[in-house]
Amino acid sequence: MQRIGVFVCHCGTNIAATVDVKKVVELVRFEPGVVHAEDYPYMCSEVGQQKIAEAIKEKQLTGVVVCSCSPRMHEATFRNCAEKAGLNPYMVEVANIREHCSWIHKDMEEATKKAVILARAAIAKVNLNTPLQAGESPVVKRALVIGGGIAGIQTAIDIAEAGYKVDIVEKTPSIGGRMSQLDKTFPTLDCSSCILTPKMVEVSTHPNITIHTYSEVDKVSGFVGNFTVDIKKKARSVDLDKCTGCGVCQQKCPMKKVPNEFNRELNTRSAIYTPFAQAVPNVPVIDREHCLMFKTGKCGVCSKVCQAGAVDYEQQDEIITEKYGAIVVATGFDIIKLDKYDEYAYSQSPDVITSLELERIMNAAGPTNGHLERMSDHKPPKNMVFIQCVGSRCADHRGKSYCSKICCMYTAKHAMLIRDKYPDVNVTVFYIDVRTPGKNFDEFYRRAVEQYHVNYIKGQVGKVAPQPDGSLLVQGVDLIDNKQIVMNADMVVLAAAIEPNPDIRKIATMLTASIDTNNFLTEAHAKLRPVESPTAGIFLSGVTQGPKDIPETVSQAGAAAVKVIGLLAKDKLKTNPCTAKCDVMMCNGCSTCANVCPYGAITYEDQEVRGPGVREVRRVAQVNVALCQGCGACTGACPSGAMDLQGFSNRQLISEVDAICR
Amino acid sequence: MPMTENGEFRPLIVAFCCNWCSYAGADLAGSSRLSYPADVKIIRVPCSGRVNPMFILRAFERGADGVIICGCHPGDCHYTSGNYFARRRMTLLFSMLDYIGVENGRTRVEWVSAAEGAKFSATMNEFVEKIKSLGENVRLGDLRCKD
Amino acid sequence: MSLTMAEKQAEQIRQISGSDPYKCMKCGKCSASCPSFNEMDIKPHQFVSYVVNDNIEALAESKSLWKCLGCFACVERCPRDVQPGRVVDAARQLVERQRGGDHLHAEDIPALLDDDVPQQLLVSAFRRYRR
Amino acid sequence: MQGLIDRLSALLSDGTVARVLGWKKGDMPYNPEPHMFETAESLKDFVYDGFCGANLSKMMIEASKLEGKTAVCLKPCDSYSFNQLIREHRVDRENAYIIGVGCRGKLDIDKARANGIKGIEEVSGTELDGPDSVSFKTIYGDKEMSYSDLLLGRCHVCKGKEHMIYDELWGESKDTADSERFDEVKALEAMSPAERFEFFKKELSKCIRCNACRNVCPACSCRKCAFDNNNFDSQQKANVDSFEEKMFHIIRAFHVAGRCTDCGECSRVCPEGIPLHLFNRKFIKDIDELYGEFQAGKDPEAQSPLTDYTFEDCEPGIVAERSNG
Repeated sequence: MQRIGVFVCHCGTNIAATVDVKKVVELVRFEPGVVHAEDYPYMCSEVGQQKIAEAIKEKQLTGVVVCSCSPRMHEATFRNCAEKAGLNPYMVEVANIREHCSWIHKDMEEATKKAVILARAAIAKVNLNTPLQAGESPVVKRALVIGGGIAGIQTAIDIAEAGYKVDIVEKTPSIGGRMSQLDKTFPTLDCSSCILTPKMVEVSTHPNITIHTYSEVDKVSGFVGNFTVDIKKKARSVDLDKCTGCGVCQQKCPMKKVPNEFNRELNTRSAIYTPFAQAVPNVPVIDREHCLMFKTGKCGVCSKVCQAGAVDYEQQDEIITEKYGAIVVATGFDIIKLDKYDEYAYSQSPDVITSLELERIMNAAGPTNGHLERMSDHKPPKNMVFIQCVGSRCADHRGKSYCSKICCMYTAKHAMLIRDKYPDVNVTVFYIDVRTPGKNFDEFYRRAVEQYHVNYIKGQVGKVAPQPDGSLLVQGVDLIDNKQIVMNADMVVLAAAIEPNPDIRKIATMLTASIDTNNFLTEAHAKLRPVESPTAGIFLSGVTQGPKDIPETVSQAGAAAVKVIGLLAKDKLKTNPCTAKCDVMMCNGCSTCANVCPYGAITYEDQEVRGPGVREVRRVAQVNVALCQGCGACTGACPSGAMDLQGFSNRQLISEVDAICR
Repeated sequence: MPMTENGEFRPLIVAFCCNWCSYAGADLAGSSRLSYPADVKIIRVPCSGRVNPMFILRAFERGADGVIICGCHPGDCHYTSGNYFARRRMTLLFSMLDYIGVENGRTRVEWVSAAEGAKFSATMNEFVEKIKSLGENVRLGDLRCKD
Repeated sequence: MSLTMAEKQAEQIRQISGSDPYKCMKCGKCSASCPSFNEMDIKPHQFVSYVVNDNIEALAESKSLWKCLGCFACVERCPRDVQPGRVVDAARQLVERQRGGDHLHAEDIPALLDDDVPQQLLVSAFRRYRR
Repeated sequence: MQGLIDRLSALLSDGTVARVLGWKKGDMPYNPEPHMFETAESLKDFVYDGFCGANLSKMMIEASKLEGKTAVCLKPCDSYSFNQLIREHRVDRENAYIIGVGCRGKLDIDKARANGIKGIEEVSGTELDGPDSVSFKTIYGDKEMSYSDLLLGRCHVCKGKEHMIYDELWGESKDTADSERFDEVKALEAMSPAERFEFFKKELSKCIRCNACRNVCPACSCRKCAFDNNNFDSQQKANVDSFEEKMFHIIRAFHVAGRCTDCGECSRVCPEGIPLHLFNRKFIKDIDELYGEFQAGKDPEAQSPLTDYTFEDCEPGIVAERSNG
């Protein structure tokens, strides 16, 4: 028989206001195995934990039930406390009488009754708990960063600086990400590439960092501290070591009509290309889909002009396998497709553009060499209209429910830059709200209005109609004046919503990292663990977790790096002892469990089995506890009940059912 | 039949919630103060795939009026595939219970993510209403000649 | 708890339209899209707050009810799925029902046609209420 | 039958096999029983006739642990069970020499009794190549009944005359199916929930928990049954009102779901005549309808539907939809 102590927390008034904690204490005293019960205002406090520790020692407790907040919150706290007092930490169970009781019920009698039942279930479980020992698994001292944008770059640099090896996997031919496409950055208006390029160089020359560009993560197995990752290095068709980056191949390539992704397809590029001048590595790739050599077998110009002999049409995709202790996801974002927003005529007029296209137009290396001009006739615009929240804050099927967060600020930036450089251009911004929380952000927006006289109109645009003369008729509303506005514009700029990189679903599935309905990766805790995935060993950096601007991304990237460093600094990790366990006396060796194990943790071996009246060699299941993650799928599949899960055993769960249904 | 003073039927409902999504969803319902009836009692399991059909039958046999299993959405299982196996197991089990004449509204599977506190609460409110409309569960309790 | 007349009417509007006015974020896209904006005394984006504030009386008396073309531009474009066009439509139905008839025979319609009623509204109504 | 005995003797004599698993004459002409024959002489008691319904595959679990090969006589439907046991690593294919014996359907003595044939002393005409009618010599005189009217319920939904696995074949088989496999299940599904409940309550109330169904079932071959271990607190036989009493057949059916070949042995051996196959066949019907046709034991490589999944699988809510809609 266990000797169980029950500790009921008031959580200030969070629990005590709805649950009669004294009554809970009185009633649980009579439960089987309970030898001690007490309440305290804050069990998780130093004093509260002290009380638990004292009771363990004085009453020789063999089990502890804490009736408090969710075990997801403080189970670890109480288990540590028990361990320090000499009790096996897995002899502690938490009855959740806050989130699952006091916070959702109003009637005190009812809530108290339920709290007692929840406590009873936990007591019934503890009666069947057995001490469990956590195993150990080694930590591979190397991290993988998926995505080579500013988030991935910053995380990689920070980890590398702490002395650990880092690999970056980047899908495109160069690192740099979205930030490399931007012209200026708010709120300081410094040039994006001027601040990004040094970081790209640092990351490419750092002795601890290996960059795999034009590469994708293909397969992930393993667990925290010990992931095995297959990286697919797509055939670049240019030898990274031989190429000098002279650029002659790109000049001579006869196929120059390929839409230029880097310039948001506003102009074209050659089939052999580097995405932009400062690309890292500064080695081109051949776009095999468009290359004449690959399409027709006739060309070979780039190979002929290459002095270094770096062009290699025979190159094949290559899979490399590496081991990592931690993985950081920094896959960033794209902007949404605007095909569902026909009222803005985006697909009808080249002069209706997205803000990211405007970034390229205003950039000196962009399709217009930095001159503000209409893409239709290359004439400078006179009247420009900016439309905010295109696809953001939408409750309908067309857009995203969230605020994209960066649009208000970059629109103020665009408006300001245009009014500064082209003072005769009228700039009108239609907005729903202007959201500027952030250091120097509101001041920045006010400058656009006060200093640059940007015309901000509270209201939306209903329709943009291209006119026969090439202008754009904009029909909007001014909600302050309660007037409909119909005006002519030469260019319309849409602040399209941002969305996580479309590849993220596939990557999250490989990593078994949870993802929300908007495809952002879920944090382990929205407030307290914002850079960790609930899946151990997976960390989040940048917009992959939620919309953010550059300074936020960089700080989060650093935070993710710190978490990774904290993990890699350990030589060994304690493994979850709540693993599956096979009772060889009952096991049929039927392999059903192995068929449902997602981790390949179950193998079979012939083993001599001894028991009452039994001594024979049997084919029985073996669980590799280093691989087993404790999901319990095998237990449900096992026909005989030989497979059980430690910490959540059949008997424990049945006893909880019984306690609740009593 | 369990009743409150005013003669209202109070069902006994057991909810199995996976630790990673649905239990967290229930926590979020709590921290968002989205109420649902106290009739629902939650048992934490690591994964919906851990729920053995025995547990459900046991609950019914011990007097539960409804049993609901909540797990991560398909595609989001923390353990990759546990909820897929649970989905098949529960579909077949529920179909069998329906076949032997147990009202099919007494069992339910719902996918609730950690972010869906509102859905958790709404689901539980709905389920309790459903069970109340079905009344006390007599069929599974005396499947074999209790009387 | 008994509802006042105004609350009852507002609830009726919500039911007929299937629209949840609380979802409105006051962006004004409905008014920006409306081809009859200038003819209206109560503007499309204001309809919603009239329902929120249970001020159906004013809505029923407004000119706007009979100026809305039923073109559904606001319904299509509303980012919050509030669909002001349906609210107007519901208000119109409410007024019509109070006048007695809620059902017309096709042959009676020509005689009832008012020159002020926009043609498109009729076509739109037929489109929606056939069957 | 003599040809089969001769062949089995030869296999024993030339050392191909160390023993023969077959049927032995019983104390009545209609109850032959499974038997392990160790010598050629003992085969004089070997019998193979219309009453040899017993599925011998499950006995191969123990037999395949013995030294040397065991010859086993399997009817076409038994061969599915054997295949399924191979898939579950319960039998050793190498230790078995499978004689695929022909079958023209097996007989149910209760059908004769129900037809007023009692006090049976002798039965003739039940051998594989026998006539279309069966003759009974009873203490009340001679009686006759057609072979097909005597068939076991399961033979009316015969899976076919092909053996799924064998080393050699003996005798001609016949597909005896003359009704749809799921007709009985469909008839139940068409009833109201209350009617279904009454039906099953009446049937299950007959159960005396003799464990005959479990002992005969080739899928129910666990070394230790879940009902005999205390992990589920389901083992207290003394308690009439206990968990297992009520849930036994449902849980048993669930445990064999996706593995049951629908051999029908459970219903054949039930002393109370409970139509236990109706549980298994319901699972098979659901699996076929929801996850694609699957016949356990047909292909030893095929993944069981319960250890498999697709992203697009139907939701459990489909049960209510089908039932209410």
